[in-house]
Amino acid sequence: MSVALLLAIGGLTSVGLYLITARSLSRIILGFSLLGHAAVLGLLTAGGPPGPAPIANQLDGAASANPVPQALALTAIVISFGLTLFLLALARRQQLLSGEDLVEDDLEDRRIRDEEPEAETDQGADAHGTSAEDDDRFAYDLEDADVATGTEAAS
Amino acid sequence: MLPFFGRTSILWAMFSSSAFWVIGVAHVLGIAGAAMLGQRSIRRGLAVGALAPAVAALWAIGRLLQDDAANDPIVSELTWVSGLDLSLRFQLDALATMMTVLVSGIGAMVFVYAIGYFGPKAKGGGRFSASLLAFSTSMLGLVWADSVWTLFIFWELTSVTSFLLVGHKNTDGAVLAAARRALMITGGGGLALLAGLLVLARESGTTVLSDLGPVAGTPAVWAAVLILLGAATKSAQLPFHVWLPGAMAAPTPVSAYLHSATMVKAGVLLVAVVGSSFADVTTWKALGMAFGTASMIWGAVGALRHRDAKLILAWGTISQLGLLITLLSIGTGKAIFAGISLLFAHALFKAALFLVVGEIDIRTGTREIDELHGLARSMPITFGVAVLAGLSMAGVPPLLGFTAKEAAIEAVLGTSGWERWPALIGVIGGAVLTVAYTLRFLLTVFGSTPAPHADLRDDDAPAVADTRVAPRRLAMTVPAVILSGLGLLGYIFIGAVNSIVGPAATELNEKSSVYELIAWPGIKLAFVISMLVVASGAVLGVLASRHTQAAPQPLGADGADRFLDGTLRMARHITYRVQHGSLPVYVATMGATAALAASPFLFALEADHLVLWDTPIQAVLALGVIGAAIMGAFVNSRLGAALTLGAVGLGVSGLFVVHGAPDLVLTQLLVETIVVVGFVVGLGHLGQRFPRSSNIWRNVRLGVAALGGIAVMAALAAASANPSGQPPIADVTEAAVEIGGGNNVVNVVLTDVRGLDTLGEVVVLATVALGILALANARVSGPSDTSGGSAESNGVASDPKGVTT
Amino acid sequence: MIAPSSPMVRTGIQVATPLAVVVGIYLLFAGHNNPGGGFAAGLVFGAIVVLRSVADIQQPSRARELMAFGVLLVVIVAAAPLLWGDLVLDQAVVSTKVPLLGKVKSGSALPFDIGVTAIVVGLVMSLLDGLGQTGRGTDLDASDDRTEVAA
Amino acid sequence: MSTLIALTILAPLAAASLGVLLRNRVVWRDIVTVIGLFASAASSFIMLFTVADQGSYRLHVGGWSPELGIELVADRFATLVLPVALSIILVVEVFAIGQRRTAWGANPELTGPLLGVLTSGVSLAFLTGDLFTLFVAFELILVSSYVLLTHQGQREQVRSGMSYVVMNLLASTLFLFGLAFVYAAAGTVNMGLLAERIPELSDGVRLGLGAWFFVVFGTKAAVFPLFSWLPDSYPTAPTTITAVFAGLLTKVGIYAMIRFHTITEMDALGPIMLVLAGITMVIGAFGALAQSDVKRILSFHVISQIGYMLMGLGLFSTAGTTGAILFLVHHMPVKTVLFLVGGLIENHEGTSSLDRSGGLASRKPLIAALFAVPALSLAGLPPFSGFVAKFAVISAGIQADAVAIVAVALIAGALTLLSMTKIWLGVFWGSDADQSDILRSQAGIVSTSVANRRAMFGATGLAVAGTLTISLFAGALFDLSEKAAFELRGDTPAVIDGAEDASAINNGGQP
Repeated sequence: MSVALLLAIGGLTSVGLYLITARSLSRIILGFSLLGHAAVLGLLTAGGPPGPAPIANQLDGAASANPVPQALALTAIVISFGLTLFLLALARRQQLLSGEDLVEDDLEDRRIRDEEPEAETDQGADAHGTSAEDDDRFAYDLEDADVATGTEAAS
Repeated sequence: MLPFFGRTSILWAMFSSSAFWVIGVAHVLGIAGAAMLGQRSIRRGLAVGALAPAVAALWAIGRLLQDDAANDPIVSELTWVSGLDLSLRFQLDALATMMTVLVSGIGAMVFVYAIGYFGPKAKGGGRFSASLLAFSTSMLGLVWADSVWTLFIFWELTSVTSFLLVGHKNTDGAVLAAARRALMITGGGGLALLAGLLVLARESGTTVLSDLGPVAGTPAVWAAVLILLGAATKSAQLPFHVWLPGAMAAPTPVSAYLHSATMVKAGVLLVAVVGSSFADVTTWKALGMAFGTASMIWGAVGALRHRDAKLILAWGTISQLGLLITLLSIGTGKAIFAGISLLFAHALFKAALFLVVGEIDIRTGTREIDELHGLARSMPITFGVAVLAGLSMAGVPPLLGFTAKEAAIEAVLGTSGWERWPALIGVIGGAVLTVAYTLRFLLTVFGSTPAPHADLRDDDAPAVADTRVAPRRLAMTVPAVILSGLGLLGYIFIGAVNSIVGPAATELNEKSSVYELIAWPGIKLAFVISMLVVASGAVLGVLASRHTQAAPQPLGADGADRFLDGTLRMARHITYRVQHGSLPVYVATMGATAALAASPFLFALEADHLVLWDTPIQAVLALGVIGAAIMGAFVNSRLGAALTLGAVGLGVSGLFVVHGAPDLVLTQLLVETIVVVGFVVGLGHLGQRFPRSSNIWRNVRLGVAALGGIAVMAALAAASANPSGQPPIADVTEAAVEIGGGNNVVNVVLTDVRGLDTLGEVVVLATVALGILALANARVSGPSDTSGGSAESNGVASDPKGVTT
Repeated sequence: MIAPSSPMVRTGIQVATPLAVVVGIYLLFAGHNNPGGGFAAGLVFGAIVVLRSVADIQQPSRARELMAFGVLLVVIVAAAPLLWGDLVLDQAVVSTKVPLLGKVKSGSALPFDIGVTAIVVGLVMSLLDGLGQTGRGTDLDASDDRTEVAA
Repeated sequence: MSTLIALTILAPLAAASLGVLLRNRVVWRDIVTVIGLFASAASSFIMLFTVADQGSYRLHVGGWSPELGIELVADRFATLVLPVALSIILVVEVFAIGQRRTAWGANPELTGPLLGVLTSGVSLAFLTGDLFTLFVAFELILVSSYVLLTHQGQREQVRSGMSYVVMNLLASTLFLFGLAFVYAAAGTVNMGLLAERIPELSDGVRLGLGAWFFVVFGTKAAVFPLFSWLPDSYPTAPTTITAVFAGLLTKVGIYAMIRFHTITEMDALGPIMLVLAGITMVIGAFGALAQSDVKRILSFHVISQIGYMLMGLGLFSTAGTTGAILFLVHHMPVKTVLFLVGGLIENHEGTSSLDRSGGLASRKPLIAALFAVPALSLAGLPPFSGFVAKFAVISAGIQADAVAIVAVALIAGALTLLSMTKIWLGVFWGSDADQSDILRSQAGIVSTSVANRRAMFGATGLAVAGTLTISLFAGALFDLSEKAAFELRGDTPAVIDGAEDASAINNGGQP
């Protein structure tokens, strides 16, 4: 097994993971593309070392590359292709609805969080103040300023 | 009995052998009938409901009269899940027959009583009659049960049906709280019971109640504690008693039936039935007595303090259940006999007293003893009933309660060892208080003494005048008269009672067979104690009826509700920690979990099979791919990102070429093109730059990303180190040409060998297309809001904070 | 949609169309023996559709029908062997001579691949709709209701 | 048998494509869809009886040997679970046809075909003996669920749809990686061969594979800490859709887990699974308690109940696996019914929020009755199927001396009961809030025709009857589950009826 390929797989995975933890759906789509590449390469690697293309009448008896993972990989590519397109359409939809392609938080979850009485009394602050503080603990926020300057929503 | 139904009559034998099922079916039909007829008129529903219990009661009495009960127990079994030993196994022995008489007999009378209790125009008649009969059926199943699981099944059913009955008037918030409290406490106890029974069944190797053998050791202690917990919750023992006073929110027929005569006895019965298995387990006896004596005293104190007549009775029930639990967990022959006798007597007098209170409530419009007085004149029959039942409860001769209490004191005096003194103090103390609260109740309600709080009443009637009452209703009076009269008749025909109670107690403990109830014991220690008890209790009672305390807080009920609400609060707290609602957090959690899951691979890492690269060009391509990917991650313009995506795709295609996968190359390039174009076209309306994220979160993301990459590399390296099987490359190639008829092996695999995968794959594509079309055709704001039922969430969603958090 | 419809581009696309169709057909038939296959062919056809649509030459329609047809074809190919008592997805191999391509040894794999192609083209068509969505689409629920009431 | 298997998988697909073609002919479209789903469900029932009678059946698709091609396995486990799952989809489709004209309905033009795709995916997932085909089946199920969830394109749905898609897409990607690992380690993706080859691997690789696939399947099954996508997405879909999701999707995950982890003998993962099972149960129950919306409460229950199935699996004993399988069989219909009743509530109250409804029991006692049965079953109260299932799992725990998890399971049971009373008190008892009249009129009950109502109530009633049937025949189902568990674990049963069947495996197709 080739270390170079392993590194490529690992690198793609890492970058892919980094991207899909973003809030922007277009970044997430990029991330999934990279992850898809990594998985496909992983399947190929798992099938064994490289070899001539598995086209029977051109082999002349030589052992070809393993065709099965190639077939699996093709299926995988096609499926992730389809899902990527779906995500694109969703992103487009989200942009249509909100002007951005950002993933929003679940409102019911937030409601439960905001109604959390202990959090309110702990901090002795008003409900909004506390929930904002709580959010900082999971600080993955997009700064409002950046949203404002960084986007020029067409709609 | 009747010649027609004589002992040797074939008809009787036929009926007896299949009676379980006949009666069971009659009950189920009765439920349906009551539900339907009760819709129109509650009286009709109740009348129909009374039929099945009446039949069951008559049959049981018939068996008693013919001594079938003791000599010829009927056993019947219906297997349900044989693999789990779950079956409906019933046995009608002497104890079960006695309980049937009580459950169905009192049940039938309560149905009749309810006809009077509810006016003819009461609503929800179908619901009420059906639930009441459903409860009666469950209770019957419970007393017939001869397998631990049958017992448990009906145990839980009584909890559920009683929930429905307690919450009959369900528009009132307090009623709802009471119903919830009752269900949760008894239901929780049911779960403890389940665990306890599981352990018991495993330890004793059988699930048949009548075959249970003695158990010992640590598991037995666990089983004892868990089963007692179950019994204590159901029988309202301290500190689980809090649901019972609340359950008085139920209509009075329900209280009379469930909360005095039958359901609360389930725990007592349980202690009696499985008690023999725990004869050698000290914990059983100690814990049972602790529950019992504490409840005995505290319940009686509660009864002395309350001013609502129904609550007085409810607290009295807690106290008397404590006495029963104490006696039955002592477990000697004498104690069992006394316990069963008292159980019998208690069912009669307590049900009668509840019926009296219900009648007072209906006819005067109040149950507050402060507002009631002089009812002895205006409700003479009710007064008679109350005196008979009350004195029986207080243990005054010539009533059944007296002999039963004699037996109890005898039994406690007969014990030896550590349990003697606590039991004695509990029983005597409880008995004194019982006499006291009984007298207080009788004196204030029926006597003409002005109530201590008379001056507080805003009633303009003269303080000493009797409470005005509505006319008598026959349906309410008759059952009460019968029940209280039985207390007197039982004393007179003590032999008949003995023939019911004796065999029943003997089923539980063979040593019980030598004891019997004695109408007039003569001047013995127990009698002396008993008379002293009555005397001192009487003094206390008279005093108590003249003085009054501040209205007691509903002790404990608050606590239970606080506990339940606290659970809800805790649930919120935990949920908000876990379910944060933010996708990036979820994704990161999942990535981290996956990386963690891959950690075992690290222990299997080997380097032997690794080479640096297959060809140098592979290494170059790999570096290029990584570089482009990293650029893509940090580039801030969308177009740039799309371009790097294309570059990565090209590099990966190159790697495919190196690996000998031309089909992949072709497909990859085409796919890549479409995706990049789609990306640019579809998201072209968006800003050119990505919004930036804050630094703390970026570090977490970087960490997860790094871990994930390492995990995947380690996993692949480790997995390929020592494969346990080799892919059949040559076979596939050969088969592709010969069977599949194609030279491009990959294509043959796709369309033929693994054609099913491809079929699935293209259906995925078609479905995606449908989805995209649907999105394209959906209006931005449709007429319907289906957002989890909360209409306002759409409004909130436009709040920009929805994005920023 | 963004429409870079300069006359040059349009002409170029008009000219390229038949060429791409030929390439697509080649890929479809060659797949069994050489790299290619229904998926690749579908994407090539799809690319033509995209280009023609972008250049405003022709707007695609009937994507749903195309896909439904594709799925039906694929399912029939999969199920057909059952009719003559074989197993699901059993292959029938036939050799035919196709002009320009020479001898093609193929069988039920070919209709299978055609089905795949149809679906992929349908997908690409729908993508055009999906990315160009305006949010003013007709509400399907409502229209359906009307049909139902009328029926 | 081969025909039956093909029919189960392909008939709904054919119906789906015809449904798309016929999209403007409403009646025909519905008829075709129902026929397709019915054909699938019916053949799965025939398979159940055939397999129970004659033993498991292996179909080599296209006649290729398992080394090379795809194998479909109609074994006792698959054929036991499949009919239940497929009947659910059929019932929901009927409900959906009834519900379409109200505001709460899903787009009927799409639900039919998509449910067809979903059915096909579920059949394939249950029947496949090939790990990669399982991946494809998962994708079929997921992609149809993505579309079902988002097809109305409303803001809330798109938001939750994004969470749902992204989480599941990541899980799918992890699945692909897992396939790569498996292929690297064992050179095959056929599960029968994996059952032989994975136990031969070194401990590290073996456990690594087990844990990795635990994460993959655990995400689909919504196991702690991978469940977060579920409660955020399910409630936003139209009720019919949620009913299918709740009944099926997570169960496919747990199904895959039961199959994969038992045949590859991952016993060493047992303790971890038990810990996670306990946390899942409790967190799910707590989550349910924290909610104030019927659909959200029910969604969290899905998670909690997954914990019980995981507990059964994690015990890695035949009794435990039996319990898990029985729980699976019981849970699917019960959960679906509860959501369908949720749909009825929505239709009548105009909301599924607890705070804004009340007193439904007196207005619509039938809905109350339809709710009570599955709710009690879910809470594990006898004599309903939930009791038997929970009992089986818990007694397996007692047998294995796993005291801690049994205690947790019992406590979670109490919490479940509490949250069911919460719904009961909030919706069925209490006084009706003033708003509900307005909401009700908005909900468009007025426009619901009698025929539509009949379809909805009929479907729900049928499903309730189904759960009661499961309760009634719990004994037979337990026996079937036990045989399935024996077969999965490869144990030799000591004394079990028809034990010889378990070993008799008919080979379909030439190797």
